Amino acid sequence: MNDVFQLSVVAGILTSAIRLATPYLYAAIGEAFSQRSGVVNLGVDGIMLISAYASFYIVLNTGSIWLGLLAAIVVGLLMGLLMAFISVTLKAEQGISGIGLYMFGLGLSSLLFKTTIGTVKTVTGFQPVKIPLLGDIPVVGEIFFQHSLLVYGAFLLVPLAWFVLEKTTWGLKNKSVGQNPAAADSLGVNVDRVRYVSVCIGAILAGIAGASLSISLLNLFQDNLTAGQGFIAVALVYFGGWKPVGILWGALLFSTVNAFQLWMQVLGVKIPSDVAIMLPYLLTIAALAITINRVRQPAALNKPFERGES
Amino acid sequence: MAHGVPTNEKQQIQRVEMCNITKCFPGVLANDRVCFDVNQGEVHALLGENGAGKSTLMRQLYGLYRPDEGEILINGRPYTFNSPADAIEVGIGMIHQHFMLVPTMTVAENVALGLKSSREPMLDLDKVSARIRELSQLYGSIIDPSAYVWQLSVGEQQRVEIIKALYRGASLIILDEPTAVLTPQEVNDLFVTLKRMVKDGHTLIFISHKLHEVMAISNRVTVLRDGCLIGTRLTSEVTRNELVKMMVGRDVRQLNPQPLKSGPVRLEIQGLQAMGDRGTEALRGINLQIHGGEIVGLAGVSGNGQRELAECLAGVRKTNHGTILMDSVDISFMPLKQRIDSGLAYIPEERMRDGAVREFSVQENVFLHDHASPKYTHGIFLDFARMRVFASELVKNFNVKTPGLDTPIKNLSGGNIQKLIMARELSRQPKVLIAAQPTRGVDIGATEYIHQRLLQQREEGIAIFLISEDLDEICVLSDRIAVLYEGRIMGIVERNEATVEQIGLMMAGISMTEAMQR
Amino acid sequence: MPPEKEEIAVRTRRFGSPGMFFNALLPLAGMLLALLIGAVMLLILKVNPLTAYAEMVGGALGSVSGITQTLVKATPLLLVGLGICIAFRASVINIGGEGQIIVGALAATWFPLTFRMWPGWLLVPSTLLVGFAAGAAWGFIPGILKARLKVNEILTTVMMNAIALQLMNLLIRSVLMDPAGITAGTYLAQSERLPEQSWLTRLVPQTLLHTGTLIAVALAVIVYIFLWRTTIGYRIRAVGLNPDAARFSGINVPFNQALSLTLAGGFAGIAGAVEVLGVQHRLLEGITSGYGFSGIVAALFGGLHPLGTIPAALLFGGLLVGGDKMQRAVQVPNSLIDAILGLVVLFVVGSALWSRRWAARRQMAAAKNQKELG
Amino acid sequence: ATPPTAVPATEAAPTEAPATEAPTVEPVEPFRIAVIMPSAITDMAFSQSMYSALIAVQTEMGGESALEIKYSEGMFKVPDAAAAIRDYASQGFNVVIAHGSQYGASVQEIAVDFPNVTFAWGTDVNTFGMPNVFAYTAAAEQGGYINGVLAAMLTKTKTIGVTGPVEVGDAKTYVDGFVQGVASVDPAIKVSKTWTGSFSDVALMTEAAKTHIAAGADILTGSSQSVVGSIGAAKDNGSVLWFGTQQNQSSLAPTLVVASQVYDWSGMIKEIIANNKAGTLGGQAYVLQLKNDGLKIVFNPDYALSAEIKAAGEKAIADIIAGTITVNP
Ligand SMILES: Nc1ncnc2c1ncn2[C@@H]1O[C@H](COP(=O)(O)OP(=O)(O)OP(=O)(O)O)[C@@H](O)[C@H]1O
Ligand SMILES: Nc1ncnc2c1ncn2[C@@H]1O[C@H](COP(=O)(O)OP(=O)(O)OP(=O)(O)O)[C@@H](O)[C@H]1O
Ligand SMILES: [Mg+2]
Ligand SMILES: [Mg+2]
Repeated sequence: MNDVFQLSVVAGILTSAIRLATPYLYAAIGEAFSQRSGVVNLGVDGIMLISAYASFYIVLNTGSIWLGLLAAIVVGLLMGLLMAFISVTLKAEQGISGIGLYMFGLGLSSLLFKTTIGTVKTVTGFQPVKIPLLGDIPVVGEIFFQHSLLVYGAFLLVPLAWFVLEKTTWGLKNKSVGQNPAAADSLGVNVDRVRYVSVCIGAILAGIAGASLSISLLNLFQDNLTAGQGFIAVALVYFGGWKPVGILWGALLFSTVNAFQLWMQVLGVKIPSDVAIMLPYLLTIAALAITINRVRQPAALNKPFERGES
Repeated sequence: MAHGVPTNEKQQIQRVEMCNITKCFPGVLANDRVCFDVNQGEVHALLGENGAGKSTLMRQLYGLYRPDEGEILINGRPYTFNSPADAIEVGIGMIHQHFMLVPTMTVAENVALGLKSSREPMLDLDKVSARIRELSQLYGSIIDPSAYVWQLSVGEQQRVEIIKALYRGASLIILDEPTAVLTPQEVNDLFVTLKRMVKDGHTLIFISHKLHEVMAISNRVTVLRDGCLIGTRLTSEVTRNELVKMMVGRDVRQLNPQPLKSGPVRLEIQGLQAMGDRGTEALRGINLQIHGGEIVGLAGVSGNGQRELAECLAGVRKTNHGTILMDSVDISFMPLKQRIDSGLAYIPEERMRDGAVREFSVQENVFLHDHASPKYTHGIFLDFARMRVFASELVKNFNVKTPGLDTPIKNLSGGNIQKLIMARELSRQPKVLIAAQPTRGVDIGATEYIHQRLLQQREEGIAIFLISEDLDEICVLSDRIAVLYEGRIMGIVERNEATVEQIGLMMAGISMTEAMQR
Repeated sequence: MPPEKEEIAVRTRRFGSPGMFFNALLPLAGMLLALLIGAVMLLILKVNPLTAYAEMVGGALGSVSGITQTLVKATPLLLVGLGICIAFRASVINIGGEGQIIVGALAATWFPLTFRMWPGWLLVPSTLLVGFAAGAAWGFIPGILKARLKVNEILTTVMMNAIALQLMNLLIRSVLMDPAGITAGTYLAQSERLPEQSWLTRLVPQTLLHTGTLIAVALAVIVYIFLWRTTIGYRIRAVGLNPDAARFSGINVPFNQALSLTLAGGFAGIAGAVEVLGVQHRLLEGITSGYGFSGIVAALFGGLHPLGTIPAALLFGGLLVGGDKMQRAVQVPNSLIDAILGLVVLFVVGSALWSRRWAARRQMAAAKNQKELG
Repeated sequence: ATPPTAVPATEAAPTEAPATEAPTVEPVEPFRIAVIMPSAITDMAFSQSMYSALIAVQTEMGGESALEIKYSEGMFKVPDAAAAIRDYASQGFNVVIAHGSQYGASVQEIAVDFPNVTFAWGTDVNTFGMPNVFAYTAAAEQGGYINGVLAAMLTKTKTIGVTGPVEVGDAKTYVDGFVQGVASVDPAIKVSKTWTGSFSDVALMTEAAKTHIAAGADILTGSSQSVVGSIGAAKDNGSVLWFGTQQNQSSLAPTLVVASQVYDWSGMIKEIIANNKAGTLGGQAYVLQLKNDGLKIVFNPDYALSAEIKAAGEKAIADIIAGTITVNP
């Protein structure tokens, strides 16, 4: 048990945690964009899967990681447009559309994988890049500054998203259509357009989350590669109170505990593995239960907007 | 985009005409070939009962709805508004009946919403704030641009709405029932602002149920009834009674309640203290007694603790200190349910939010409190037959206009929802009735009806606590009037003891003795 | 309002107006569109879509085995959907069906194995109750966290799914592991077979159709009565539609939210128990079959109405069964069916807007006519 | 206590085996086999091992005209699988293979109704005493033992990592065998194990592998379709070796996979076909073992394994076959 507190173990846990948090960060921050505008997208996992497939397929066939990333973005965008069309234009119940999107993404990614690739293969994806100087700092450099570009991107996304959401005119529109779409509409804000853009940004980020798995962290594709990570990402949005920084804490907590439990298993700490695996889930609930500052969800969340329906 | 909008300079609106406007909603013809016009520098009032189609007509002018038929001409040229953006573009602004503000955003953010920033794509709230200060000073007192909207009083929120329109350079401003939620002082302030705006060349369309306001501010009046145009008159050439007849189709009686011998004390409040939503002390020791057969009116500018007081009495807000006695029983720590069961009735101020379940049917709303009463249940099962009998009786007795008992209440007009809530509370034969803003936004006919009902209950020996920001209403109905200022009762006067002006002074924080001397 | 007119209004509401016929057609159109896209995919895979779809319909409806199979699948969908109806009516989002099914199944495995001497008439109902209780307990946790600490239930229910899964992993490889698997050295992830008297009776020989289906339908009626005919149901709906008004009327909002999540968990728990007692006769990995999610879709398709959920569950069950049959018949990858089903869900839910618009248009026309006549 | 290969299972009396009707397969008609599998035929593990075996047998027999194969994959929902089993049986397939232990109860029920059809199911050893049911399983611990011996001889850091899904079935027996194999060489070598709690969570499996590597492991092994993630992690690292099981996983990391234990169901399939044609429709349990060539240790030709170590491995294989070493599952 003492091993757990060794410096190298702590460093190992943190390095793992940063890697593990990456897809959650992309997907959850993306979902925050969508939810702040009033649209719950439960289809994140489906988008991640199909984008993960697309980027993997492109990298496998072209060898270009950038084209692969582009493919993930394009496919994410297309899925976002589909979700937005159903839930914003057609004003459908968002919960079902999301689950429909998930099923579609799950099925289609696996179908395409089977018909176009057929068997598990690996590619050379985004490689770890050591940041000059910073990467050479002992321990700290290893933990923070020797990751792949998509990992850095996920963490840079936090301030970027914060800036866009809090400091730009578009961020204001995004918030207002999620809080009071009628008010935004009465000022000439095109509610549907803002929601389209928000959902699509969310979907693109979910797409990048998928790519971060298939062409950066795992460098392979397989059926149901995400194994439900998209749903955890949605939960993290609630944990983070719809704020990028809150989501960052949530994702870090979840993945740090996950890394911790893996280390405990590796070090042979005597608790049943199943209990260890439960830990991140348990602690995430507990953490939210004991923090007092609870944010209200966007007032118009899950409510399609139609003019005159006050 | 609007057709024919000049590309560069915003043109001045000289004349707006709406011709033969027809607008249909599922189940209602809200506007039926209505014609309406307004000229620059004019204040044109729009009158009509609840559901007459006033808001609908104006929402079409603002681009929120598109007319099914008819034309909108501005300076003689036809325009099609696809969205408010188009209307804003030509210089039309609208202050909505239910404010269109985002409570979780600041004043500056609310004003800046949808506008191009000087530092696009980044917000430049400093610049916006400066202009807000400028505008608010020009048309009244300064509003803090960095305050959150939820922190503002209703009157301040309305000023934000006006600033929003002015900021966008509106030359024609539609005000949909702007005074419904204001105190007399605030109404006066608003009128000063409005007159100033007219002087500056703005054109106003003014909707209200209050005839004296219409008489005081408008040049012309248009009356709608049931979606149809009844007529347009010059204000100077029309009398109050004529307008009432045009609106309601009959005369409305003036109430003149006679003094009653009041009974024993039914509600007693001793040293009540409580916190407000914003964490400040809202009530600082309230003492008050209300007798059976008496109406006590609570006058005061909104935000001085009326809502908190009502909620403390009803049991939905925690009190810090003090006792509440109903028929000499201490109910201070009774849960809400028990208070209701032991004879307290409450008509909440936000009736759509707190008083009714919009998606529930009329009948279901009738039983919001009493659904578990043995009268309407067998064990845990509801007895629909008996509920139905009771509900239809209630609807009939209180003259609630509804297509049926199974109609969702959201499809009723505001006045009728109000009547139904009233009916529900009164039918429970309460000992004490707390009525908060019972006629806010309700048309003349319904107001008359509700007032009659309150007086009738008074005669039956119920203690009524009437909380209203409509001073006229308070002065007509109350036997005694208490004035609330900053969480304290400034004084209690008999109905005929004080003038409206004196009460107004007390509402502004002048002590009773001082006010009575003026 | 004259009484006859009111009567008519009530009657049309209850038994449906001719307009409802068109409203039913639209989802069908949405479904056809999805199947059309599916047909394109089939063509790309060089499969004749007509044959494939004929197999699909035939597989779900064309034989006794197909029909019973559809019913068997619809059963857990309906049970989970009933719980979803209760929760969503209280405005509580329950994504925790998967976990609740698992704990229901765990309890329903443990109980008959422990009390294996009990006679069937006692063992079956008490096992169902135990399954209900276990699921309810699993729903109660997010319920109480929401009620007391205002912890968002979407987060907790998602997390509780993962926890339940690990709980099952833990038990199935320890106390619940089939002793035969240990003796044989296979260590399979399954429990011992349940004593035969605890099985739900098979309704049609040589099929899996069991009395659980009847129980589910009976429960649908009970939930309908519960939600619309009892005081508790009334309160739950009031809380869901307007918590403020409910609070002002003396209704305990957090309590009712917690209650509805607990009940939702209970119904998912029964679904787990029914799967164990009626279909598998033992606990296995993958016992939930994703019903925790598809049950949500079924309930929402059914308009969050317990009785509406019955046809919705049948439709969904039929699609799943037909899809499998199609996969077998034309040998396309299983995932194609998943993708097509996803599209069906998307397009059917998308078609709701037009249903609403049509209804509105009819009402508008009626209003204009009325005005012109009167 | 491993049951020997292809012995009549205890419950099944061999003499009762002949079915009422002799198999009616005419020489022109192809032999027909249907298989129901819990995961995808491309999972690089359990399902794929069966599908490839079937394809191999088909090729050997002369293609589709001789052997018709139909499959249902992704049948993790047992009721669906039951429907599929029944459907195939009623379509007149000669053999229906239910490739998943969870299908046992369904097979037991359905087999009664189709006395002329052969059912094969696994992994288990129980034929339910029925004359038309074969059972099969793999003694994964045997290959695990061999892999363990090889790994123990190769490790330099004396630390080996195991990444598993859930500690059940052949994921467990393989690992148990592996640990015994390592211990037989050097009990001081540390074998640490992680379980991810899921058969499909590739991301967590990858991170588990990376954790082992960070903790000093220079050799990894593990089981389930999600180990592709572990192999990926080994490959990313570049110098960590991998031992596979179920399928030949050499293609995933050609320079790092030392050897794989391969489940080769083809011998068993051929035996079932032969039995069926001869009128024995079931009643036996097959156990894939090193002895009967059901399990094979496939050395990766691209990895330069020293002759000495390879010889040690082959000796262990011979010992297990000879019975001088017993591996406990
Ligand atoms: N969005 C809508 N959908 C359906 N019906 C509507 C809608 N808005 C208004 N109506 C109906 O149109 C009619 C006119 O409504 P409108 O809001 O114009 O009344 P109003 O004159 O403003 O009344 P009030 O004095 O209560 O504000 C009412 O009968 C109302 O029921
Ligand atoms: N979706 C709707 N369907 C039917 N009627 C509606 C709908 N929305 C609003 N209305 C009706 O339109 C009329 C005007 O609505 P509005 O939002 O202006 O509220 P109001 O009733 O006038 O409120 P207040 O009492 O505060 O004046 C009301 O009679 C209201 O009941
Ligand atoms: Mg109005
Ligand atoms: Mg009104």
